[in-house]
Amino acid sequence: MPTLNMIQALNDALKVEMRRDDRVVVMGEDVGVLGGVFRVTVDLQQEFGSERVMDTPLSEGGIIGTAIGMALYGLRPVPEIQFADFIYPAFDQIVNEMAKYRYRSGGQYTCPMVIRTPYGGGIRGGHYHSQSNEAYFIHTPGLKVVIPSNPYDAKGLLLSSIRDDDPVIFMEPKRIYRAVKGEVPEGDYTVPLGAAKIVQEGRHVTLIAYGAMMQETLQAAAKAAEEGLQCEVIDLRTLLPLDTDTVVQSVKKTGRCVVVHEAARTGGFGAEVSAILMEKAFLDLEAPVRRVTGFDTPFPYSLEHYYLPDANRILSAIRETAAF
Amino acid sequence: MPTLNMIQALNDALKVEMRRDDRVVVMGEDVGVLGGVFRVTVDLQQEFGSERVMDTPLSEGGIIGTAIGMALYGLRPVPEIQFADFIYPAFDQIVNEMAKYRYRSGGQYTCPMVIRTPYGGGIRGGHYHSQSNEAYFIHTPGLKVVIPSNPYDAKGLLLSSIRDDDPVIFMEPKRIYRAVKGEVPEGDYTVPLGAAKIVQEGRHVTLIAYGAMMQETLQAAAKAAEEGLQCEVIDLRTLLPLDTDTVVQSVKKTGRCVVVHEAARTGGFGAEVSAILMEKAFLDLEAPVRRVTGFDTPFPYSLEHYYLPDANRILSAIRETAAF
Amino acid sequence: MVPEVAAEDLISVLSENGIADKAVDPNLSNADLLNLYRLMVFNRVLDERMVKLQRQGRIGFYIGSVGEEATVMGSAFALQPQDWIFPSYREAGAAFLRGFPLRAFLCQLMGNREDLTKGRQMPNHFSARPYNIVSISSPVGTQLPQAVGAAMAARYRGDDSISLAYFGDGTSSEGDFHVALNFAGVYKAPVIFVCRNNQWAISVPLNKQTASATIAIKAKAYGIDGVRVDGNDLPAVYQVTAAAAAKARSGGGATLIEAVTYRLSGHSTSDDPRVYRPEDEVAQWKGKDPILRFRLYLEKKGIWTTDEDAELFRRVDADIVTTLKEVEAIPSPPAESLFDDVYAQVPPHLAEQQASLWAAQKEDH
Amino acid sequence: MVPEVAAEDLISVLSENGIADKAVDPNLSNADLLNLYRLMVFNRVLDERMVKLQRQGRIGFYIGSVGEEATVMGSAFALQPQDWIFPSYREAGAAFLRGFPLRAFLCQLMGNREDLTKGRQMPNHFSARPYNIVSISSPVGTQLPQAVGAAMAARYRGDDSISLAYFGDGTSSEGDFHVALNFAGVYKAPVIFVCRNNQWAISVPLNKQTASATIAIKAKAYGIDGVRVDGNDLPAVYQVTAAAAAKARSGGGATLIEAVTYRLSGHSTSDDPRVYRPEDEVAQWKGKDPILRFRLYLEKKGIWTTDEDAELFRRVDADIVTTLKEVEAIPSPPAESLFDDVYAQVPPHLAEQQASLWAAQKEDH
Ligand SMILES: Cc1ncc(C[n+]2csc(CCOP(=O)(O)OP(=O)(O)O)c2C)c(N)n1
Ligand SMILES: Cc1ncc(C[n+]2csc(CCOP(=O)(O)OP(=O)(O)O)c2C)c(N)n1
Ligand SMILES: [Mg+2]
Ligand SMILES: [Mg+2]
Repeated sequence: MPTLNMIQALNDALKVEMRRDDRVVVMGEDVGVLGGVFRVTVDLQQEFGSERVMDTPLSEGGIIGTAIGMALYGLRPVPEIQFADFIYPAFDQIVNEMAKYRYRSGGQYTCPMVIRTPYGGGIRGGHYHSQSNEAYFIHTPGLKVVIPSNPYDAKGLLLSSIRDDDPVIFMEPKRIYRAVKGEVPEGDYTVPLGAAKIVQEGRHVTLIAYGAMMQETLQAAAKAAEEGLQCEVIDLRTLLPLDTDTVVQSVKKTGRCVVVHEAARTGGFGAEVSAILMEKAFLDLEAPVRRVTGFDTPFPYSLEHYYLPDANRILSAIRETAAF
Repeated sequence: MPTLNMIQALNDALKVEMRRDDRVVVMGEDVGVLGGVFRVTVDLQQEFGSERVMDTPLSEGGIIGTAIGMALYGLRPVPEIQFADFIYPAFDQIVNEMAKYRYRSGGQYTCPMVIRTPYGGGIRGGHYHSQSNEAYFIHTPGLKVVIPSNPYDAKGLLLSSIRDDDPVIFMEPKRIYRAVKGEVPEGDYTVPLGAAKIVQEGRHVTLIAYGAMMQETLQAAAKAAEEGLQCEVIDLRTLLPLDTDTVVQSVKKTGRCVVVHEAARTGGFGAEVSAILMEKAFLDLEAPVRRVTGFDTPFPYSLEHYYLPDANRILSAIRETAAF
Repeated sequence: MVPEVAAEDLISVLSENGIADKAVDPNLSNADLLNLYRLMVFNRVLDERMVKLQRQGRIGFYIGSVGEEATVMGSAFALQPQDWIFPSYREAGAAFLRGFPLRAFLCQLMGNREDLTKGRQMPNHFSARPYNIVSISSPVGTQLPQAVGAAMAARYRGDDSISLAYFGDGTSSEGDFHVALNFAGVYKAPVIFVCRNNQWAISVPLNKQTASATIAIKAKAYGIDGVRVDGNDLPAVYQVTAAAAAKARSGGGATLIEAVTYRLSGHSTSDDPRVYRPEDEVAQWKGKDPILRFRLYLEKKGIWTTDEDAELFRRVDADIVTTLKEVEAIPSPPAESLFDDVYAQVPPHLAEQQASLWAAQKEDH
Repeated sequence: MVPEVAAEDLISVLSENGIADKAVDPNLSNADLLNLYRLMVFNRVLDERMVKLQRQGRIGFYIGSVGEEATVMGSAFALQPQDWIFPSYREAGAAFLRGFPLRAFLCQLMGNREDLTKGRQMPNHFSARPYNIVSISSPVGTQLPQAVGAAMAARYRGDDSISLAYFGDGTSSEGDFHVALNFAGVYKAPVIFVCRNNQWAISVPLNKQTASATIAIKAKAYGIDGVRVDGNDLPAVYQVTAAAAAKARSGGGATLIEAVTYRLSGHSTSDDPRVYRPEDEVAQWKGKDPILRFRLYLEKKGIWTTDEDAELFRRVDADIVTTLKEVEAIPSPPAESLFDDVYAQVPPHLAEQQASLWAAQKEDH
């Protein structure tokens, strides 16, 4: 099995699916001739031509608006938004249109499409090349939200997302685009949407994370193990719909939970996880669910290492939770 | 003291502040000659002229984008977005620009402005005239989010918001625009931002709500009282920054809490309240914090009475919480 | 081909009293002409009846197209059934022209159990897949880039199908208008944009909406053709749309059509236009009523009489009233349907919410 | 007044070898000409030095304006100091022209403790209130409606101040471009939009960006003046901007200026343009280098020599290197500053987060 990084795995997924299904088209700023500013779509235009791999004008609203039209008509567009920070000019098309087409038309029209977008910090990108805005999409009924943390899942989840009959926001942790490598099967396979993965079993504290934060979380778990604290680590993979069962079962077992994300704390996805555990595991909780998150500031530049949760901050939370 | 409805109180606030401060300008679709589709800005153009009360082209991005420029320059714009459902074309200007100007410029430039917008259901408006999208703004550092529930607060909070040096999203519960009336002092007074109000004291269950849901919540509290359950009812008034102290103190006293909002459940503001109580009142909680919210569907039309939390659903939650 | 536009040019066929300029009359068949006339009358009577219905509290809201019927019918008639229509909210006429049943329309107004859209949206926001009429949404302009995408998809699929999107003059101010026309230009998409320039966006007149000389001239910013037509002149609207459709079908790309017309009634049942616009302006435009003009044209052709006309109005209204009675008996959608169609399958968290609603209802009853 | 544009017209003063068309030369004083030349050279040398610095890993990122200096300097020079500039990200030159110190610029690149913006944004996203240069953000086009609003505010205040906003050719595709120009037209705002049409938006060439004949022609969609100028010709850019500024100041409204130029280097230090554009295109534009052309003009005027030129390049580079050494010693902003300026006052939840960061740091050390 070849060893690929995330970019290669994603590129591979696009090739596999475009060969299999001629309804799949790719579009976005710089995705064609250049192959994307992160090279995720490299070589696609050569293989599939410029009618299936489209360099678009500089307009996120136009990209998503036209992709919706294509999806309505029966294609399976996979538009790229160059950075998640730049998705907002398309926000209306995403939350009012794409997310609601099936519902509002009584199921007559559907929008099967996947918006791929790199998100997150750690690359010294400042406010506008670092945002983690998944919470906006999680609060939007009709959307699915998927965030892989490694090349294997990246390919398998992207294939599932493209084949899904509902619109998916597929967020790629750019910080580990190249840093994380792993074995990735050639050809076709899928990782199901809506299923979290227990990455590591443990009995003292449940750690819940996704995307680039899996790296920090696993590091923290390793450090905690040195202190005798065995953490159960869950990679959510799909945030919406959430695999509530896996999360709740684990916390019922451990009685303790730390949830980690880069996004700002207030109204972030950690709040939802905490609220769900409140509702579904109250009597099993031996300590309050803790959130380790970005701060409630815009994403900074020089101080991003303070802003971003790291293994130390997660470890502190594990200790406090365990000691509660 | 005159008895006014919410519309009259808001209109009065705008007049008071425009007379006091010539930096205040009002702008939006149909706000001038017509006085707004809900008549909140009625008579303003006659008194203050069309350079201060501007009918704008049909573009939310243009309204907020130009208002930001005015705020940067030193004015205090109060743009109206006709329905909160239509705010998304301005989403980029709101979350990437307005919210971050102070931070990103190191405090050199600021954006003191108030976006007024009617929100919420109960008027048979369907998907696009009923949304409660406060959670998007609450997850956006740099914004303040204010939602009044009665004419007195509406006027006092709007005056505070316009005088505040930070950008405010001021959401008006259109369902009770005319239905709720109350005594409103003439002239100038303010209700402070960041301060919740205990509307009713009680010792069994804390009820937390805001905006139009205060009506349903108070009804539920009255019914609960008939059953011997004394609810403490908190009107948040400002959602961001949240008056955490008042909320936590109350729940520490009652040990039980129900939080109510119209917005969809997943990732809604109720999750944040629940997570905060998890963190700050864990040992005092005698029952899990319950959320009574809109469902995770787009806002419906014919079935909106099922979608919207009502006194009965709140009452059920109170009973379950009390009986836990 | 679509003629080029100067800012002032206004293409027309019929004079205000219904005399056709023979040189440019598209010479539709008598059957087509009568059919189109009946459709316009039907639409007009329906709109007037529905406004009354709303005043009686029998429906919650209504938004019609009084005065703009020629723009809608003339343009929709120039399409083929396989062409996709992306309406704004005043183009029920285009759906009726394609056979969308009155009953289905009324069920949508009621939001009842038979409504194709399952009572999910407010009145007039219908959706009719069998007729290639895409779902309507309230946020203005969102349909424009979508229409471009559908047109591109049809071309990619090799289908002989083009898209047509409707929008209002006010909507030309939205960013979506810009990005749609720009994409259409770059990709030479087989799409037609029909602006119903009815002079007003609720209370805002065109000269406060844009300082451009016309709407049609905005096409120049996108390298596509723009054309300005008398929107109250059905043959003229038909003609320019047919030309735009032929061009789109043969790979010639997009066209922006500005149909100059007037919204004779209030913006919707929520609106009282007397607050913001002068009565004499309205009176002037009443003189240009597209239905009146078309009737005079038919009469001059000798294919229509005043007696037939009176009878038509009477019958149409009677039909509407009858169908109305039928649909008013149909119950609301079932509560459980609230959770359908959010996704292809109901996910666990929604199933749970559905169950909780059941439980609550049982408690209530 | 600002001349009307046909799609093809390109206003120019200097030929490619620096010969001025006497009839239209704005005849700037020798002192101004030399000052502008020095600024352009400074900007060029700075850009080249900073790219090297990035390659050495001493700064994280850089985005410069090589090839576009005449567009930036010529336009900024036509303004008054009280006029507000809304930059995109390639107009550091406009700031230098107004006196923004090199040291402040470098501190921003480093994101250090002395940076006026407190190390909050990535390199080149500076902000300089003392010079009426508004904070830069990455999302393209957002500055355009803001510039319109500031211009309207200045007029409302009765100030003799206008706004100028810069943007790229690619940015003309965003909705914000459309809404900004439309508002400017409707309100006759005293604003100037300067499009640096450098032919590329990262890897996307202009003909894939829009099908319109020119950028300038887009002005017609908004009822404002559009003008197309050789962006590598400083006197020409100055002249059209000065005319637009005079018009704006006297109540004549907005102007869209398309400055035709070329991005001679990569999009930024993250980009390798060889992947997507032909070398000979670049070579051709190198021959039109705005600095070279301006130098030939100065030489022909007899106010500049090749010796002076060599000395200038040498001195400018030495200055940069010296200042660089100074600023590289300045430490990062203090961790606690992370929580400042989110709001005017730090609210309780942020104070709490700040305290938790303290606690964590104490634990660490
Ligand atoms: C994005 C958005 N903003 C605001 C509204 C509220 N609104 C509904 S119709 C309308 C005016 C539309 O005018 P125009 O485009 O000219 O269409 P017309 O109603 O005249 O046919 C407005 C402002 C909306 N529906 N969508
Ligand atoms: C809203 C938004 N989308 C995408 C980007 C990513 N991006 C940065 S610069 C750029 C190209 C800009 O081209 P142009 O407007 O021509 O300006 P130039 O860089 O050529 O000066 C893109 C796509 C962005 N910064 N903002
Ligand atoms: Mg209109
Ligand atoms: Mg460019």
